[in-house]
Amino acid sequence: MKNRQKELAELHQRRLEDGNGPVSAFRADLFRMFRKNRAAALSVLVILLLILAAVFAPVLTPYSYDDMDLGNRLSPPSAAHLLGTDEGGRDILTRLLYGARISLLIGVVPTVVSILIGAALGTIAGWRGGITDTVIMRLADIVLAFPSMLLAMVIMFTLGDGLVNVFLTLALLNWAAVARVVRAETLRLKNTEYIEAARAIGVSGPVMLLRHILPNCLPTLIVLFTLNVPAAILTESSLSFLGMGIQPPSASWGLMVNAGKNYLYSAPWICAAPGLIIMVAVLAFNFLGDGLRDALDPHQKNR
Amino acid sequence: MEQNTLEISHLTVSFPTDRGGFRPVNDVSLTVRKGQIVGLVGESGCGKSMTARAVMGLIRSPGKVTGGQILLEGKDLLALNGKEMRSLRGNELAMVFQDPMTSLNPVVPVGKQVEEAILLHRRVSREEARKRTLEAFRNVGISEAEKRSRSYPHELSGGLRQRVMIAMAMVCCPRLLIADEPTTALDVIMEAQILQLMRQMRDRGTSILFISHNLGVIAQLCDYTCVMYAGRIAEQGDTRELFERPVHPYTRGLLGAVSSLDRKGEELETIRGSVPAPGSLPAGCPFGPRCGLCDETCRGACPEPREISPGHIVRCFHAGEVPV
Amino acid sequence: MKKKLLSRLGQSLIALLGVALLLFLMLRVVPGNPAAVMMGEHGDNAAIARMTAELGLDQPILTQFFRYIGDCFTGNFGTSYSLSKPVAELMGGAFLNTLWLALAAALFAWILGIACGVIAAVRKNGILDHLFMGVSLMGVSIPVFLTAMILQYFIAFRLHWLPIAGMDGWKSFILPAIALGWNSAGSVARLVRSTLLDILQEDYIDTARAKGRSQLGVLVFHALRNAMLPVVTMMALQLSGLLSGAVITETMFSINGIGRLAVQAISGRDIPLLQGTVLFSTAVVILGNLGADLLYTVLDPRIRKGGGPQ
Amino acid sequence: MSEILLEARHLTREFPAGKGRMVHAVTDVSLQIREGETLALVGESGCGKSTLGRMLIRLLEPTEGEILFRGTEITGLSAREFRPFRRQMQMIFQDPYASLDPRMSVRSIIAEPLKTWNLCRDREAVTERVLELMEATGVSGEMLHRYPHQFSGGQRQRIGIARAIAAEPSLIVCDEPVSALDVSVQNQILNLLKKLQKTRNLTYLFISHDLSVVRHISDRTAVMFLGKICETGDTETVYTRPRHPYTRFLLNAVPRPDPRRRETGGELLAGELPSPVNPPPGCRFHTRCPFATEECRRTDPPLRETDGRLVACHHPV
Repeated sequence: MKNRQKELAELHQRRLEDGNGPVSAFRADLFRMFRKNRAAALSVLVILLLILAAVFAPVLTPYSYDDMDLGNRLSPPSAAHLLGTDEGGRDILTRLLYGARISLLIGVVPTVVSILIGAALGTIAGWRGGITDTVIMRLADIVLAFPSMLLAMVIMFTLGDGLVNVFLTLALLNWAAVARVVRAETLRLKNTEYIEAARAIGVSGPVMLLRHILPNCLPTLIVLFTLNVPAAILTESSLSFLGMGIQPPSASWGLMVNAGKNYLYSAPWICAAPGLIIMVAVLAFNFLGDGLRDALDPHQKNR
Repeated sequence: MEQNTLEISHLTVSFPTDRGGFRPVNDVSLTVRKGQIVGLVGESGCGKSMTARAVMGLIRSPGKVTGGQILLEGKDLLALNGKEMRSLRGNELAMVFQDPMTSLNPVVPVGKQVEEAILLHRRVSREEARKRTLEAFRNVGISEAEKRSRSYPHELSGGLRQRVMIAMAMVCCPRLLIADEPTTALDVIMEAQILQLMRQMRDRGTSILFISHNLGVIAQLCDYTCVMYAGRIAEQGDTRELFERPVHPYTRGLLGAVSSLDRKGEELETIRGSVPAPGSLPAGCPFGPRCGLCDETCRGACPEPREISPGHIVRCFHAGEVPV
Repeated sequence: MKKKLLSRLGQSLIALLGVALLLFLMLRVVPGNPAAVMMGEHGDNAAIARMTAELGLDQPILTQFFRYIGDCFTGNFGTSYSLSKPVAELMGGAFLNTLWLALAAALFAWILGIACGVIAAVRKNGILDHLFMGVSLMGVSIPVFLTAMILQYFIAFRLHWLPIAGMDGWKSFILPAIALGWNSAGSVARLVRSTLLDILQEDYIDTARAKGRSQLGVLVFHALRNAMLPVVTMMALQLSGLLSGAVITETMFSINGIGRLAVQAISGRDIPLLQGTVLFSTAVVILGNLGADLLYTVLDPRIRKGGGPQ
Repeated sequence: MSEILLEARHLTREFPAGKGRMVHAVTDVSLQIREGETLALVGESGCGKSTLGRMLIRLLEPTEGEILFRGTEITGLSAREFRPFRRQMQMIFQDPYASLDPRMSVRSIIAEPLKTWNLCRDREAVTERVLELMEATGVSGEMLHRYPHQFSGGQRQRIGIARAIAAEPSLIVCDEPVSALDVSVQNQILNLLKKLQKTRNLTYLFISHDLSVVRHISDRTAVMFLGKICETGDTETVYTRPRHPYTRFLLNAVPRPDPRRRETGGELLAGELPSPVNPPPGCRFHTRCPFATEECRRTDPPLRETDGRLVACHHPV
């Protein structure tokens, strides 16, 4: 009989707090997180603001993202241009709002793709074991062996730059880490008693994966998503900073920093604005990711 | 009169939570005389472990002792500062824990962990500490002490690890040994060996506060027993008298449940309802809702301890009565 | 034990071969004829033909691949097209700079990271905890180029304390080390704190306190010893990451390390150089991962002296 | 004598233990379980009783040996052929906190077997059946949509039992079902198991290390030591006159809840449990048995009929 004292105290604590409405453990954990973890709640707000800014960009700013006003190039932040203008006289605030569309998309879309690939391969590797497991994991080892920036650069070099290729690169980059985490989670789940109970009932393989393994992997996947989006934004902005990511005329935050880096010492605000907004977005996602991990998925503590 | 080894009076431990908080230990008083084994028995969550941890000063935040007195041979432990308390722990006051699998540091050989206990309290050379460790191992019946002392915890069986824990606790000849369910994680044969060891230590003059949920172990080992329920001592008395003439309905329920196991074929005796969650205790006597004798007085206030015969104390308005 | 060791070595070898194959495919097969790619605009057909023959690109793919593998093992990574020097020689020089930068960044990161992590864990939910964890999270969240820019702008440009870029003397390595190290420091601090907090809940910590150990004694002799296991593994992985070249930092502070060499290889469309640098960096990472696993096995007696109770 | 529901013949199971060594979890075990009875499997932790229990219902494949269910051999069957038998055998688990899927409501947990074997026409029938099962196992119907973390240990064990009987099995393997519970809740669950055995004519294989619980609930008992059965027979016969030395030491070591009858540890077995990785040759108990002779060290005694039960010992006590 394992040492029950610790677990009992925790469980009593949770039952105390949850009352006993028919709320699922998943929702109960979420509510408790938002009640207790102000940083996580705040970060959700920041993320929503960023999304709204991206969607309603045309409404929020009089200028369009590429109309040049050569008259006052490199002008510091002023009433007309709240964040100043860049080397082409374009309004930085406007470009930030439009850039948000690309940067957030770049953060979200490849991450979703890599989570789907990673979760599928990870679950199959963990559940079936044997050769499939070895093949998938060796493949993952190869991808993980590359330093992320170098791999991204090589893929961009091979495929040529541009938005779609950036999506592909980021998806190819992240699936391996997701697969490894999901595989470990599947192995842990495979040995739990409720999976053995399902096998005793006669639940078939696919149903087992869909009804028991995946729902219990959900918290892990949510945490992985929330922590991989900022990682993707950082990678893309670094790529664009080196001029290997997306190309003008489309604008992303990273590209704006790249454009501004030659004027760092004369007009620092050109780089400062996009740089800071990248940090704010990444921070928000990381805070939310930490909060979600502690609340939903204690097994994966020290990612 | 011989000085009592341990006197706990009106000890209370409380845990603040955002819903007002709760008291796992609530106004507990008990005494352990020299060379006596006192049993603290009760179901999970009744506060027996918390009482033991309070004596050792090992209560984890946010819990803290909010009342009462703990005298170790006349010295009030609650009045001591950190340093003074530390000089007692492992020296005059020692503790053994429940799960031998996790109570030893996994990356340090077991011999070293026992030497540490000696070097903390005795100014002796490392060599001397090694010698005493091996001797302590032999005293608790560990064969091949030399080889075992060099191995790591994961290389020893549960029984051996528990013996190492006892050797570690006894190495500075403490006045009082607190054993928090030391045999719960062991098999019945290993348990019997550990209980035998405890009797030998008692005969050599060590007083023991023994915590368990197993009434069989309590009956075989303890001279005096306290039955705890929802943070309070429901009934305490000499073990023989308590088992033969229990007066508190809860003690009766427990003993009835255990002894009915020996009566073949009949339906087992149970206690209706279940242990109240720590935060939501019923008004008045905590055992009220599950008790056959419960009436207005019981629901009104929580009964105070009453001594119905020398050493036999009970917290119940209807002690001894039989449900009609 | 030995069997586990061999299989782990086998895994690393497979990974290395896989990387070599992947690189070969990506750089030589996918973009069509590498020679044409290298020549770019100003290459006329004759020059491309000469280049193709010279690099032996006209032979069948498989022979090219095996010759390429053979070359790698003999250290002959071919000659850089844009810098017309043997790739191996270029990398040798570059690696030294990367090495210095990596060590400086690692030192800075680990000392700061472990200190902050321990203090944050001990002072759980105190001001220091929130402060350090906030700074750590910033470290993990801030893009490296932004840290570099801030440091260059304020400390180098405005205050002139340190050189903006270049590689003259140890002074010019301070800012890049901080820019690079702050990210690693952040993750180390977060890991140290969460591992320590888990360990301080373990039963053997209570045993140590029951022996009379002081809070500090428990922390140093029992908690930290166990906490170091996962932390040391992360540090080994970080070091191999740093040794494989910090692309952004080296570019911004113009330190001629492996990372910057790779960037030059890409902008110069120099396939042999790119292939060499990426293969080298990946090999370093694989070695780092292997080292981390071995270190863990050595440090954790449960794995080193495996087997159940005797 | 009711006929045999399940029979195991020379079952063996070994696990790799690294460096080519094998853990001999279960070695050459033969036993029979009759319709409607409760056979208890008793022994210290690590003696292989859980492994044997899982092998009997093919949650774990045996290395050697056959298993017959109502006379038909089920060890060789493919997954598809074995399916109808799967429904006949269910399992109840030890840890109430780990045997229920935390992401599923009580309704879907209990309904899962109903859906897997499509025993109900439609959703209403499923809900109705689930409520019936909850009522039969003492779980209040209002908690239908609650989640496992909102129940106490005892209630969770009841939900596990409701799930096990949902598919109307004939055999239920109970793996330490009450070890994690306190005595008052433990008795409630034991009473429930007894009642269900009568009302739904179930057969139990009851695995436990708690000898007093086993004495109460079982009709026959098999005592295991280090992967082998050393004594098996009617529970009362084995408990009142144990003939295998190990059984005697085991029963003697149980602390009786009666302070008057205190043994002073006369017949106390000393020493440590040998490791299952390289069990002692001959009789596996000889290294700890005070009556061991040269014969015990050489040959492994088979189970022989002695005094109304089977004993595997050259010199029964």
